[in-house]
Amino acid sequence: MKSRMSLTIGGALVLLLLVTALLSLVWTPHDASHIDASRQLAPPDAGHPLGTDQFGRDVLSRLMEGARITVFAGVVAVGIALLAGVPMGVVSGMSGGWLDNVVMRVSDFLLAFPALLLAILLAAVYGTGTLTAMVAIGIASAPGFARVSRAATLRVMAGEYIDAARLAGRSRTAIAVRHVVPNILDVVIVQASVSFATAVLAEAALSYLGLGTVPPTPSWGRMLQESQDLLFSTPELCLWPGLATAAAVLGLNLLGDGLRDRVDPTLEGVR
Amino acid sequence: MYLIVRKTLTLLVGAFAASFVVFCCLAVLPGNAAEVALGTNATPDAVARLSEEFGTDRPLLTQYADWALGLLHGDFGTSYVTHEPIGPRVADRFGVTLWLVAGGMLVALLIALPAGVLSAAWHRKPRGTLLSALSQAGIAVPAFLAGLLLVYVFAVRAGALPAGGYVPLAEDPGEWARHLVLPCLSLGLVQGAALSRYVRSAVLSVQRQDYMRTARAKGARRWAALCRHGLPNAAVPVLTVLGLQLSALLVGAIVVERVFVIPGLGDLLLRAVADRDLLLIQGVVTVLVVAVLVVNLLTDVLYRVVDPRLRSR
Amino acid sequence: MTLPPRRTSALLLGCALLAGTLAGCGSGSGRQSGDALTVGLVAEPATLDFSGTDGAAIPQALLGNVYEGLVRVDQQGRIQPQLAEKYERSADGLTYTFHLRKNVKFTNGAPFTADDAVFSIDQVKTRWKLKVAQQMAVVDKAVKVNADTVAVTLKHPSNNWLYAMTSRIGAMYSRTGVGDLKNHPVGTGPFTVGSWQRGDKLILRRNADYWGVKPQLNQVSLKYFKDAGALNNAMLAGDVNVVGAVQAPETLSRFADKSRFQVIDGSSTAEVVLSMNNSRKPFIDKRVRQAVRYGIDHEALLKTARFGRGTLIGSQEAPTDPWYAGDSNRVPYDPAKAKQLVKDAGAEGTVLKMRIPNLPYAVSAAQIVKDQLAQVGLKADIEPLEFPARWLSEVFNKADYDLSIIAHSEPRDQWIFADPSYYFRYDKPAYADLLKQADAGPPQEESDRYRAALRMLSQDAAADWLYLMPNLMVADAKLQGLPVNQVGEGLEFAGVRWSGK
Amino acid sequence: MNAGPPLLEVTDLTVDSQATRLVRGVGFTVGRGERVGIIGESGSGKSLTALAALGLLDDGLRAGGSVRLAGEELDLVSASDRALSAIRGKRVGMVFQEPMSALNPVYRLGTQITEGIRLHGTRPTRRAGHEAAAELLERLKLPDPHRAARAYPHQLSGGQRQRGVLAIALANDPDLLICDEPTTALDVTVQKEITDLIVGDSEQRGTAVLFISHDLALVSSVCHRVLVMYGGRIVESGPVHRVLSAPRHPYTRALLATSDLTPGTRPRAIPGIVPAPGDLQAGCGFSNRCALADDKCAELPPLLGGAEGAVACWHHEVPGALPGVRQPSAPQAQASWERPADGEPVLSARGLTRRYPGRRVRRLGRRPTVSVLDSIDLDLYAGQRVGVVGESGAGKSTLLRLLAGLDRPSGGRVLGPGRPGGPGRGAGGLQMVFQDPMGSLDPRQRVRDIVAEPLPHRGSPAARERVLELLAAVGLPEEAAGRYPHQFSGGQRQRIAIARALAPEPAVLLADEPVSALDVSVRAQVLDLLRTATAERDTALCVISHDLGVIRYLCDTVLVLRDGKAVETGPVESVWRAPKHPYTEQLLAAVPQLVIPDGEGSEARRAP
Repeated sequence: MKSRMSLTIGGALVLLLLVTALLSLVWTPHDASHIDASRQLAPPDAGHPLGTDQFGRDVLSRLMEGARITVFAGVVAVGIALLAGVPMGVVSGMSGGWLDNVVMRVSDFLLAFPALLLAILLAAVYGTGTLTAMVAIGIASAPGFARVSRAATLRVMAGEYIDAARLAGRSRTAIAVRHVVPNILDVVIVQASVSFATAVLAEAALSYLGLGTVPPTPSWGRMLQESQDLLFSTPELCLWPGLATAAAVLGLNLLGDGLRDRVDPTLEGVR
Repeated sequence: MYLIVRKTLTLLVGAFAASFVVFCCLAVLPGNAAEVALGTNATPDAVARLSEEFGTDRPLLTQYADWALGLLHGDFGTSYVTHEPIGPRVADRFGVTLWLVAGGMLVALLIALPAGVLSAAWHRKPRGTLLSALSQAGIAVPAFLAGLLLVYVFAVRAGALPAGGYVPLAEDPGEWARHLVLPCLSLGLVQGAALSRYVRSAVLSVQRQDYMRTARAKGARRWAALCRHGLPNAAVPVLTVLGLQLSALLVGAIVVERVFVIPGLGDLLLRAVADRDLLLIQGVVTVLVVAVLVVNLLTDVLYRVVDPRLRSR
Repeated sequence: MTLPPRRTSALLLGCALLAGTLAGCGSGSGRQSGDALTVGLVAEPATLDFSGTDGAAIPQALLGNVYEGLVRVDQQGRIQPQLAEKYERSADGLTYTFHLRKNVKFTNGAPFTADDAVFSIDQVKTRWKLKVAQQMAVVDKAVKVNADTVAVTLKHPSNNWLYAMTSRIGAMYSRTGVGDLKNHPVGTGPFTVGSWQRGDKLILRRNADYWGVKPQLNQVSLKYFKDAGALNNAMLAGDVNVVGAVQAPETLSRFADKSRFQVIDGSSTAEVVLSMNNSRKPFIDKRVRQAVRYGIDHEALLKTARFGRGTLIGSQEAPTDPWYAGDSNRVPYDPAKAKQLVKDAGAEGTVLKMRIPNLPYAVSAAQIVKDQLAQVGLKADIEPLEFPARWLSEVFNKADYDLSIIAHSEPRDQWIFADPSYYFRYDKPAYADLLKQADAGPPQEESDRYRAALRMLSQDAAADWLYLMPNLMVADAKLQGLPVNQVGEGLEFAGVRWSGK
Repeated sequence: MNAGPPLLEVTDLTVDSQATRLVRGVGFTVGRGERVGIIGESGSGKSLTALAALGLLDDGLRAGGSVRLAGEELDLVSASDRALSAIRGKRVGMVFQEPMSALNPVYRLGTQITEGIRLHGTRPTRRAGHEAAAELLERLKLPDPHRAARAYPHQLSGGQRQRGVLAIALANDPDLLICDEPTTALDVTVQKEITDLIVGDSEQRGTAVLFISHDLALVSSVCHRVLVMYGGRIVESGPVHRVLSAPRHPYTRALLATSDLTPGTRPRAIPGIVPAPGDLQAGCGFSNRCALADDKCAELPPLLGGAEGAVACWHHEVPGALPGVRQPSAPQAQASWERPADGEPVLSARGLTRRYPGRRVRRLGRRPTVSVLDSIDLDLYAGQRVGVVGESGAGKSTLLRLLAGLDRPSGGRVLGPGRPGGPGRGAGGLQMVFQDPMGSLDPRQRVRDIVAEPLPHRGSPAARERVLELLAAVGLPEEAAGRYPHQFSGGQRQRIAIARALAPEPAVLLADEPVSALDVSVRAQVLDLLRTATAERDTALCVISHDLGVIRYLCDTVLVLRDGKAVETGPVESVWRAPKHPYTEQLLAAVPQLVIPDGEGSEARRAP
């Protein structure tokens, strides 16, 4: 029962995020980056449901466009981490021995290497921007995927159907593709939803440190950064991006949990 | 004992490999220390002269070799920009970050252990779902937002706690503590929420084990059985997560250091990169990497203490 | 692990405890004992020797407090005598004769004589490695006439040189006091360096046998903060009495309590310039440059980006410059004309690389410029570069940019537009000649000639001047005598005192 | 023996999960010192009944009805956790099925025993507690009890651990001992030792025993009275000898028939599958599988009967509907198998050895090696069926994996189909059926893909055709091809595994404990399928099992393994009748025989 609830709430929040992101491609109440000096820090009114920021820009439109950055950030980061981490995990899970050791040591190092420094280095070399920040975060979260898929692969390889497949004359790669990957997919999906959430938080943190999205494109992290100095005079400017980030991350985590609970039971046995 | 020696060896090799990779990454960084130091009146020959003085014109390998040799006997080299030895400065800053991370981890544990155990014990009841929903919400709050809100509530509104800055322990323990409360809280809050979810799933899986039923059959009451028999076994999976969380804490610390303006390693790292002070960056990153590897070693050792089955391997 | 250096003096510690225990929002009135002052600043000096290390932080702390020059510049930008009681300029403008004050002593006890003056001037020409020392190149030789008179002959007349002598290159050193300039500066000023904990604070003590009016404060401690936010918090908590430089005007709202704080809003010499790369398309065409000037609503920019704090200027000048032309160089906001100019130049829709330093003031200004230029047909892509490293190498050295935004803080720096190799890549010999005439000509005509040069610069739209950074300070309500305008390179505390004392 | 008020009285006990009712009103009594057995297959609710009595049900399950223990006023079902804790471990002890996980891995065995004592304060000081623990372990015949007390669970064997659990249960000298399948996971010889201990303790100290098992023979050798459960209800109860000699309920009769695996007889499998709790019909749960069922059975038959036992069936008087247990007739001669004169062995192994590096010793010297398999020779001819028997740790599965080529031997070599290109490839090839029906099928694949996997071109229509043919051969409907493994019962899954194994027409079929994870009634069906399939295709079969009955039924030649060495081999009948090696003899003796007690009312004794 609980898994259904977290699946529905999580799903709803994530859907809201996706819809806002897609909608913002086409329409936003106002032009998110249009500066209007006459309406600086205007309180919420009909035209601007969430009021305007220091540059007189409509906060709601910026939030909507920010959603697009968040989705983009998450997809890039998780994509890289997935494509890098999972094969590493499967190979080291299946082969064991020195290769397994090497992969684990590399993932330890990547874990230890501060993702932030990686982001700074990449930003310094390729210029600041959401993409470089997300590549850095993707690389930093790859070890997470490697560890999760390695553990799942070890569990699968202990299954007797793997021996049966070997007896059926299946090559190692065929076993990996047909048997291992489908069986670790559920764990990977859950890891993806969790690391999507971390990617969103990381993009916010990097923008906060001035490394993430390039202005004037709004990202929730940069909106927080810009409103930090006004925290004491107009605190709500901080509130909206903060709440949005929290809602997106909450949605992703709940979705992840819902998936994990829903998928696990079928694995464990008789219906 | 043999195991510990082997483990520390791999740690050392890991640290040096890490420092070499870091050095290569930094070499790729555009702009160099001399250019930055000279600022707007950098003329080509002035840059050349200063680079020679800094030693940054030597081939990369020799620079790394010098640095690595120095490191062996504890000398982190001197930073070109501030002409001070790096070692003490990094050590001082590392101490600050260490307090912050330790405080953050303490807060995280204080939140996670009770929340995790309770939400697992009550997992059928509404209270349980409420608690785990709260922990869900906790994860969703970015560290710097938590920091900003805490500053707003406690420093600005109530004025009870300082809004930022750091007072070293030796200087004034009272002040030191007061200055660390908010940063540790904001760092620990987020990690605590995440950790409580792992504790919950660990305790849940332990509750289903057969030895719990044996304990109850012995006459132990529900809670006594959970604490005496459940928790030690739940400790193992939680320990693995603790190791991972510490590296997340280090990153979170960098952000929190900026919100609460604490002179920690994060702040030093950001400035070092801005000044292209390669040796300082190298020093900071190596210390960070070694710290995380040491933590991994500790968690390994703790495994063996907690779970006798692992002692033989 | 070594213990961190002692961070706070007993004074500060007492205040922190006091502030902490008091209920209410930091209502502690802050320490205000007799004659001590704590000033919070942001940029920390790397060393205490501005002859060897560049950067504005060292002269800010020492010039006018520890070191003094033969002449100084007053709050209105006029040159006033200091260690030289009076000075004469020869008819041909080549020789300046300085009559030194008598019985002036250095803090190491040595008397200040003509020999020290000559030694100081020669030192700049020979030992200083910094680019700023080139301003002394115009000096042919400095000669001791007698114990308290010095004659300096120039290679060619230069009013600018005399002004330069009010800056760090004019600081007077004692021949016997240059042993450890990095840590123990020896000067004739009203203060001496008490102690210096790197990364924390620099303490200046009152110079007991100062030749001039002794300062009322016996100790000024300059406390360096990494982050403006922390500085504001320290001011709120009462840890410091003065915020030396407020970077984000929007934070001033926290110091609205008139009973405790006073906001000092003077002018500075930091012009925030929207630089245009004059050497490549489209800005090689003057009409496009003018279109940019007409296309930007400077009032709106100042209001949104800086909450109205700062002065609108039209050329490379500051109100404290004698030749300041006020609003005459400014260009009115006329988007229609700008659009027309862009159309005439056939530059519609060109994409401009706006490569700015990753600094808050630049990032916020850039967003407004991008939005406003878009309405006149110029599409600017913002690319924040890591400051200082990448901005210096990409924009300053290689000039690989179309638009950039940065503050030029050196006083009287109209010279940068005369050097074609400077990153503006502005090559206008006529402008350079005018500057040379102003410099070489008689002092009376100096201002008129500079004014003409700056008008030409503005009409030729070599760049667009967004605004002049305000010299924003927040001080304890009961403090008086703080310098309002930032004119020279020093932040002088001699005249500061607690009221009601 | 059970005079006086009953020790334990259970009336109308029910257990409900959210969706269905798992135990549908169970009532019985246990007298002081009386040993009562509960027999039933998986899903019959036998374990739940015991757990419900002690309030140890998992979350989400609710118990109803009443359970009264002599000397306690409160009803155990409704009692609070605090009250029940005072009784559990003191007046009632419990032993569980899985010795591997019943002990807490992070505490030493001694500590876990003394905890039981300390909880109830039955020994004054801590030291007295430790002594009591050591004495208990000694009483339970644990070699070197002091060392065992200090050891951690993972350092002990299955038998030693189960003795530890027993010690915990008996620590405070309880009045009642509940055992839930205590020996299922153990080897035959160890099983005998544990049951002897339980019976011995019960007789010396007068402890009543509630013994739950699916193994009729075992229960008959331990208990005075027996209850047969099916679909959450007691369908028959009574003294052991009466129920075994003259079973009244059709299910009991069928159960007895299927448990009798004497060779030569065709096992009477019970049609249909063991019902899941959710889909039991109203009325008599067994009606859908009962030969005597008629519309009367639609109404729930009450449990009627006196001291001599009760039965819940409308037609129990019908005599001889199903043959009761026949006297142990002399088994007809198994069609013994002779080696064809010129035949080449399809698979042969010479001097097969397998060594593993032993546990690290403190100093850095070479790690001692442990040899799991020591130079085994084996020849397998087409159509021959070899059985490999031995206790756990004898090296059976290692041998099989070496024969299959899934593992490389440390010494000796294996010649046979699929060599040298690796197992299974090539025309004849070699296939294997595994022990755990759930683990041997890929949960993410449809049955059609699973069965077709060993075929050369999987997707082709010919392969699809072959799959349907195979499914029919193993008695599964065609539409099963499209479904997923988790939609089948254990028995059906094992059939799918066999279909997969037969797909490439292998010359050799290996089977690793093929039926040990299945219910008794289903076991017979699978064994029968294995026999006919290999006979029709003249495939060589090599089966390993710790259950001697299975080997005797299925195979014609037997190889007895002990600690990696072959101690005896030969035709099954000659080895059974005249075992040459003492170990084989000991193995055969340990198997509980389903024997009718000679006299009325006397204790059920096992024939030597």
